[in-house]
Amino acid sequence: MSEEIVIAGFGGQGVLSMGMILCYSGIVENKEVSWMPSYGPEMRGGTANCVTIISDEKISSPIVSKFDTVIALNQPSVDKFESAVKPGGLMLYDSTNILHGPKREDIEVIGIEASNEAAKMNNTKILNMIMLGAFLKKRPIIEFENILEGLKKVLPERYHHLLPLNEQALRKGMELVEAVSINA
Amino acid sequence: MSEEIVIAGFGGQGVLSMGMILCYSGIVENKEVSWMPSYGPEMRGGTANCVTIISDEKISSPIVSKFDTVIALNQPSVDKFESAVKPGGLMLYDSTNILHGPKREDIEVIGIEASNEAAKMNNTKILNMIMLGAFLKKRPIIEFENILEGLKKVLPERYHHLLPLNEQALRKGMELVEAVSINA
Amino acid sequence: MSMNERDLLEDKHFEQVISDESICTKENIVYEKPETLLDVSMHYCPGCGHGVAHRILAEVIDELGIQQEVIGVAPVGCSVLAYNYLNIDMSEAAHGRASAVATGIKRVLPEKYVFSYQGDGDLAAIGTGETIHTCNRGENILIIFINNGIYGMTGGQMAPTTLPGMKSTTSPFGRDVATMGAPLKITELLAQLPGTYYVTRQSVHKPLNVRKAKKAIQKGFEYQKLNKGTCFVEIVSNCPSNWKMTPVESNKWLDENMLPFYPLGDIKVPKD
Amino acid sequence: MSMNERDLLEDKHFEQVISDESICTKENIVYEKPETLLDVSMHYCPGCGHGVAHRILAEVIDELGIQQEVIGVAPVGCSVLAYNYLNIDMSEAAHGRASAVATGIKRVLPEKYVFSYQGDGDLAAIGTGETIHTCNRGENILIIFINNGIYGMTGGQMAPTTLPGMKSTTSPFGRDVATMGAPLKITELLAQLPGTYYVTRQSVHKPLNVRKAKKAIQKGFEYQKLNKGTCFVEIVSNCPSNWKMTPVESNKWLDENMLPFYPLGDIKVPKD
Amino acid sequence: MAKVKGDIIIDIEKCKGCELCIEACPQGSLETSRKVNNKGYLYIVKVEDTCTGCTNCALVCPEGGITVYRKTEKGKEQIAKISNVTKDMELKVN
Amino acid sequence: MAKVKGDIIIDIEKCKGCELCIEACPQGSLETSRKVNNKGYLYIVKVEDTCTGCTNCALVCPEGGITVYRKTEKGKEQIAKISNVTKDMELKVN
Amino acid sequence: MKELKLMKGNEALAEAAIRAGCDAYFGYPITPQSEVLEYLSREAHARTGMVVLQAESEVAAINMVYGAAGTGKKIMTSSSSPGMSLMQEGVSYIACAEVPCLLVNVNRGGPGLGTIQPGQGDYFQSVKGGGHGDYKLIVLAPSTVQEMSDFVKQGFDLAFKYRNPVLILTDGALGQMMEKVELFPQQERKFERLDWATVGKPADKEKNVITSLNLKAEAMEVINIHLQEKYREIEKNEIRYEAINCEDADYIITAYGLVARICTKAAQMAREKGIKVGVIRPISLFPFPYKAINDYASKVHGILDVEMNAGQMVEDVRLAVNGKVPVEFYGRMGGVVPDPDEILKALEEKIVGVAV
Amino acid sequence: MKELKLMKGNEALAEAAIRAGCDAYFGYPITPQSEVLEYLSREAHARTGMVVLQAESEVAAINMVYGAAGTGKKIMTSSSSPGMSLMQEGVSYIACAEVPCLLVNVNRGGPGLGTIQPGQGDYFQSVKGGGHGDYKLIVLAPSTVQEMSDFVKQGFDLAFKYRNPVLILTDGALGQMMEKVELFPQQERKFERLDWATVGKPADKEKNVITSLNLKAEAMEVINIHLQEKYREIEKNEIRYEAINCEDADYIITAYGLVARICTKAAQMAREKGIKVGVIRPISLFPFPYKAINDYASKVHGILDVEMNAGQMVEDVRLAVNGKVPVEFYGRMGGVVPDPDEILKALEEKIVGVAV
Ligand SMILES: Cc1ncc(C[n+]2csc(CCOP(=O)(O)OP(=O)(O)O)c2C)c(N)n1
Ligand SMILES: Cc1ncc(C[n+]2csc(CCOP(=O)(O)OP(=O)(O)O)c2C)c(N)n1
Ligand code: SF4
Ligand code: SF4
Ligand code: SF4
Ligand code: SF4
Ligand code: SF4
Ligand code: SF4
Ligand SMILES: [Mg+2]
Ligand SMILES: [Mg+2]
Repeated sequence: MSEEIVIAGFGGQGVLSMGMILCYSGIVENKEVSWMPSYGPEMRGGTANCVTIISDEKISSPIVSKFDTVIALNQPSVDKFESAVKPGGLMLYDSTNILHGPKREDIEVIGIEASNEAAKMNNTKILNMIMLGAFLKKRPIIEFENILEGLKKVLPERYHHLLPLNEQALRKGMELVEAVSINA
Repeated sequence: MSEEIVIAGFGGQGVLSMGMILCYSGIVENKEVSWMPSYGPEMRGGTANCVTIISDEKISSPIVSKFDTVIALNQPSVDKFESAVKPGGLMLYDSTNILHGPKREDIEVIGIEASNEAAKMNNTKILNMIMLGAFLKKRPIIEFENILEGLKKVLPERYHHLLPLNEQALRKGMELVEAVSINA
Repeated sequence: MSMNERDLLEDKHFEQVISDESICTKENIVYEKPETLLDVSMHYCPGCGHGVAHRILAEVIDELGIQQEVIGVAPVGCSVLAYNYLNIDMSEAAHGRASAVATGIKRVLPEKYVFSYQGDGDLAAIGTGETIHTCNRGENILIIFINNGIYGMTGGQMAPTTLPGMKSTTSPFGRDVATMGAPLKITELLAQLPGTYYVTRQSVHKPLNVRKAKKAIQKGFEYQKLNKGTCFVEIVSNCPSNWKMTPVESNKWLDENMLPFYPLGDIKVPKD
Repeated sequence: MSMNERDLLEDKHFEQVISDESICTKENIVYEKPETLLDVSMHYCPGCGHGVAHRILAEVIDELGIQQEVIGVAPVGCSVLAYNYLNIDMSEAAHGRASAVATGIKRVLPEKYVFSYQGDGDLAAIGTGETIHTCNRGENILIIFINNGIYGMTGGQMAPTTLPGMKSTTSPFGRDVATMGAPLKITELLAQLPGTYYVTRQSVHKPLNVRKAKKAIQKGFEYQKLNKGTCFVEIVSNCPSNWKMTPVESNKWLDENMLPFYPLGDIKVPKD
Repeated sequence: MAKVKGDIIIDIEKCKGCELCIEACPQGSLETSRKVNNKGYLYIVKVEDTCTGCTNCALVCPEGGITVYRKTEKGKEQIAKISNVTKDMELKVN
Repeated sequence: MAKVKGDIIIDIEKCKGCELCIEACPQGSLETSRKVNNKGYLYIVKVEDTCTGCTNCALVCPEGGITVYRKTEKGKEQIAKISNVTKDMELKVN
Repeated sequence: MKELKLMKGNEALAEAAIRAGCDAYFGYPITPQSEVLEYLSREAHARTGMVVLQAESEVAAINMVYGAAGTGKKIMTSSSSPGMSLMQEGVSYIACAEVPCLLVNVNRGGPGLGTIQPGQGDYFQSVKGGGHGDYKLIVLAPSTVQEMSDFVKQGFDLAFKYRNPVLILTDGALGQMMEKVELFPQQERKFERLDWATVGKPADKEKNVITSLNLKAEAMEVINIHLQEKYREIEKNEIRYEAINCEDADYIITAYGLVARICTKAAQMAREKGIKVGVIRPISLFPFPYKAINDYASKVHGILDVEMNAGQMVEDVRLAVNGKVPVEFYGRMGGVVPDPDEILKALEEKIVGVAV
Repeated sequence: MKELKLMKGNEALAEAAIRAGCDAYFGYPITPQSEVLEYLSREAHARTGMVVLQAESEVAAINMVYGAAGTGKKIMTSSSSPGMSLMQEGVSYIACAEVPCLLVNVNRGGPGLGTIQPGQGDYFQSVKGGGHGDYKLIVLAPSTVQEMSDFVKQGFDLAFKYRNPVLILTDGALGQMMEKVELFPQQERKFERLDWATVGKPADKEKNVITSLNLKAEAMEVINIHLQEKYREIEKNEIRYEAINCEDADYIITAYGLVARICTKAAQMAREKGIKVGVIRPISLFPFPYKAINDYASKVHGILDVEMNAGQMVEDVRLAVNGKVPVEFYGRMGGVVPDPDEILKALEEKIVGVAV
């Protein structure tokens, strides 16, 4: 198994921690992991992404130009990464905020009303967990309980009371993607 | 004609200006010249030397290890440069101050009581001019009037009243070397 | 439909009162963006004092009519891209060297107006030597010094001007004066040098302060015209992002914490 | 036979009065070269104040009995070879960085005595930033600052402390304050920093001054023991070679010209 | 004291929602909208018609985004300075 | 004031003839010799037996070359601290 | 028990410094390596008593390192490209005075202020000597977060073995990325009095002096000759490199640091296409694996050197190959990281399509 | 009328700056080049109005140069090895921002504080880039006092032709020695408004910005590519070297600066012994005469490279020769200047006795 993923969105949407959770969980499962952020000067409103690789074997390049999966949380990310999905790969995006979804036909494209759901759950910050849940449902590369382990590591201690909410969001994402996939 | 000379002594004895006078005079005669000082950190009592080359042809290396002539104004200079005189070359030294003159037999060695004469002339500073005169007598590589031209350039304007004294010293050196050479 | 938009539809209170055309006419304008400030969005964080400082600087340049005669020097710091916002010739200096760069420019173009614009890390840490000697030589330039008590650009490390006990990423337990030294009041030091002519400390966190700071910058250029020596305008400013406060909170904190330590006002005023 | 020697034979006046053995005994010694000053000839020019400063520094080290506990930092300047004369562990710093080097040493060896010894070019020109920040952090070190108003080692260029109108190889028409700035009174600046504990200006051109300067150095080490912060001892000194004077003239000139500008005495004294 | 009649126009695409203008306005004329501009900031709107044209808001605005007017006599037509992109977003609302 | 009896020994090989000690001596005990040491300096000699052992000369000597004594009771043997090399030079004089 | 963590390269490096028993760190913030100072400010002092000081500049920092390291303690600094340039005078002093210490350059895109994105444009500065005069740093180039940690320990060991500054040359990407890292156990910080160190002269010993000066040229040359002999010794003992799938290779890619891993992926892709490509990754940039590369050069048709610069290490590769086979270069600059596809393409166009 | 003078190299250089119409000099004293600042302090302002300012440090000096040269005027600085190291950050900025100016390094013996005697240990720093990132200076290496003067004028011309900093790399011996020099006539100091310069934005033109920053890697790469293209252009047009008696040579000595003249003497001595030796003296160290050396390499049995360092330019010679014939090295360090005899001896032992 080797999954090359890029997660992209506005700074503050939690794209970097999504990748980190995957990596931590990967370590729990004794997998090889790498997490490469885009980093830039301090600027609000900038876009951020991280390339995350989870693999059973040693990871040669942490930098790749084609991805098995792209998770896009805003419009610029869709525009930038649509062409970078490997043929047959997966593109997940937040269909609440993204008006123009990907157009490619040779990949699987799934839009999730993640922001909407997050709003319903009264916490816009968990948007990223919903997306992550959706991804994990589609690509169960890591056991769910281990994802929760990873989550524990990434979330600072003082926010651990939010663990249940985050778990809920992950499960919600799983639900949503199932629904969408069936409809598709 | 090409004459490779090193002039050496204590700082303050005027060894650098001896070389400069030769160079300026050389230029008057349209010769090629080069003047390479030893330079060091500001330290009283240090020794100084300059390698001066006067030649009819373009000077390749301004740095040489063997000299046609060595002019030594103190003991360390004799010790340092005795072996650097080319066979058949000339070594001039101030025999007032230098106790142990050169020992080599394959070169011409001439000691001049230059300091002594300078004292007699009431100006210890002209020791160097006496030595220069002696040298020019032995190696008339430059016309005497051109040496005076060179002298004028090297001596700052405000000391030009001392030109006659310096000329006198040059002539004294010529005299002395003649006497010594005859005796030798 | 996004949450925010939905909210908006539900809450009349946040609906914009449309401007009254009888008032909003060219001849009624009492305040507008200066020409020298380019019509682009700046990269600063919301509420950052750099924006205000840029704006008033541009206003002064416009009002003095010196846009064609002025050359600015940008530092390395958050304001590194100042040249993207100010419509004047500019030079982007290495970190800390803006005053040396300005010296170079002014020495060969003595008739022009030259200023440097520098942060506290830039001017008072790595650039201390250049700052002191530029002022000591009394270079005829204006130095605008944005003191926000932090390294903004690099993400919130301790600056020479960080207050005692103040937390930063490199003083995570608060600035410990015993090991890190007390905040450096460089402006007071510079005022002691015979080369400085006008030294003042201002802020831009309230309307009245903005007006005063602007006046100080104006004086700086006017004295420069008269070849009076170095003029130095410190602007105590905020860094909401790295202070980890909202802009409004940051200005309040500035008022309550920075200003007692860095009191506002002229420090050296021309005798004549 | 050289001229000088002949003269000597002719002129009784300059014959040495041989020392009286009844006086010159070990127990009668009231002054002798300190142990820490090595028994070698120093490279300084005749009459140079560096030699006196070295000697009294060595005396203090001997008297405090700290030879094994002290680490010195030599600058780049005429005193670059100080380590050849002082029989203590020393580090030779890059030009201007002696106080940073001393900071490095002191931070990892806080129990030891650490001092830097620096010229005016070193400390107040290229090293301004390090000097200010070392003092501002209040590093527990002693800085000995030899202010001779000139770059001695490199042959007499203008220093930050060169007096107005004073000639040097780079101010051949005299220091022009308008273009070169006024002499920098860095000691007064440093005294303003909370990090400095004891700041004083001394000289070594007269016996009484030598005593006072020595006392100041001693205090510097004593306060260091007590972890009081930076102690700074300026010694206004001469440079006969580059001032182009005899040593005696140079000390007179120092008295008449340097001291009015750089008045002697304590600038900052401990409150307690 | 007779109330002066003033008005402002905010360039909402420049606004970053820092709320410093709100803080500075003596008339309480301003509020944060619940609408984001194209950069994602909740921009500021004038919610009360109490503006005196005192310029305080403009003085503290780091974005140079506020133009201030003070009354003279003129006709009455509504104007607003809104960027294209924001219009796009409004389209979406509809 | 009773005159104190003192004496000094100058390390003439260290002496550079700067004459600061002469200037500093309140008793006028010191003078420049006309003799050079091995480094070529006209070194200093004590020419008057007026020394009080006040240490002024030693304090200002940049070479650390002066040892100062103040009287106690002792025998009378002549001593001088002169380096080997200078002895060499004296040989030359003879 | 193995201690596995997910860490940023910069943080792994900082953590390794603490564990290696580093005595002091002096540094100045600069992206993309400020995390080192930040991490140490948070963690170090409380755990081991290590001194962490934010200097007023890189110039001050390197000179603090010089002073502190002169006491024989384990001292370190880190910076990124412009900051490293400011340190060059100090580095030359440190190398000449033979003061062991650890330097880290998290290279960003240059020249000038450049970008804060990763780069390898400081190879020449690091390896040939950005400072004045003839000196050499031992230069280690990690390619994984694991090596970011391991090389700290090895770096200190090498520094003290040879009394020579060691430089870890890495880049912004490796500094910012996270990987699994196995941390080595905490080493004790103990104080050893070293022969040459300035810690106070004991009564029964000669004083120690840390200096890089000798006013006499001949004496200075003796120092130089000593340094050069030491460098030859280091060249004999300390060459490190990795040869990946080179045994049967027809072509070789040379690259260092993170780029070498990207090239390894490109080489895998090439093999999938039937082109037998190996990768040589110099780990020690000084001493450089000239001989190893020369040996491999005899067996292949051509070499492609890939760097995030305009072509720097390629000169050493060419010096190693000495004309045996063509050596071509592919580079990206200004902070752009090449991806495996473009490297494969460059290999095919510049080497495979051309060489015989 | 020819104006012949006997001058020190440093003074000839300073005089040439005045005559070339230099607008400003910013510098800091350091042996063995303080005469430049001193000479200019005495002479320049009164004669041409040229600005001469003693900066508080080399760091300040190079940044004053950056600012002043950004106005399109003719600006210059000079220093020696340790001072040049301090300037490296500034030099990288200047090169990246494409600010034309003239730099002078009167190389002394290093590393560290070293000696004040002549050296060539800064070749790598000058030619490969002591500062961070990929940039090139145009580097001219004079070998006579005459060239110390001439290269100032040529240097300014090249700097403005390519908007690139030019470095005159010389050494303490050449700085301190005197030779006859023919001075070129005084050029007028005139002010020309250049397209790109920061002299105040005219109403009808875009503002000018001097900068070396681009936060976006891709945009920064564009700048880098532009610089690299310019360097290729310079390599095409500006290679300068001297080949002395190489036509019939069996062996070649390569050397630059003053050392090349010493080698010429050694070559003469060799010819007197019947060994046919030529000398190639690269004058432009960047751009380096790779092709010329490669061409000559085809005709000789071996090459000896001689430098006052541990072997720096020899790498470029080897890159040029690319394995065709053996290239050996002879060097002196720490301020020691080799003499013709020892060079001849080295030639005989390392090349003539060995090569076939
Ligand atoms: C030589 C060098 N060192 C460090 C840096 C990294 N750096 C960039 S900006 C900055 C400090 C910025 O702080 P300040 O000057 O206070 O400006 P602010 O961002 O707060 O306005 C630093 C350390 C650099 N670019 N160059
Ligand atoms: C980086 C650097 N710049 C310049 C020099 C040259 N230099 C050596 S000493 C010195 C100044 C010495 O003056 P000062 O510090 O006043 O000491 P003094 O000799 O007067 O005691 C200078 C400029 C140097 N060695 N290194
Ligand atoms: S980081 Fe701070 S100083 Fe920089 S733009 Fe943001 S708020 Fe302003
Ligand atoms: S040059 Fe000046 S400071 Fe240096 S030793 Fe001589 S007199 Fe002293
Ligand atoms: S102009 Fe004055 S009253 Fe009007 S909105 Fe602005 S601050 Fe309020
Ligand atoms: S001050 Fe300016 S940027 Fe801030 S909220 Fe008000 S209008 Fe927007
Ligand atoms: S001790 Fe006093 S009296 Fe004696 S020689 Fe010295 S200064 Fe003169
Ligand atoms: S003070 Fe010392 S060095 Fe100077 S003349 Fe007197 S004894 Fe000699
Ligand atoms: Mg700041
Ligand atoms: Mg001085």
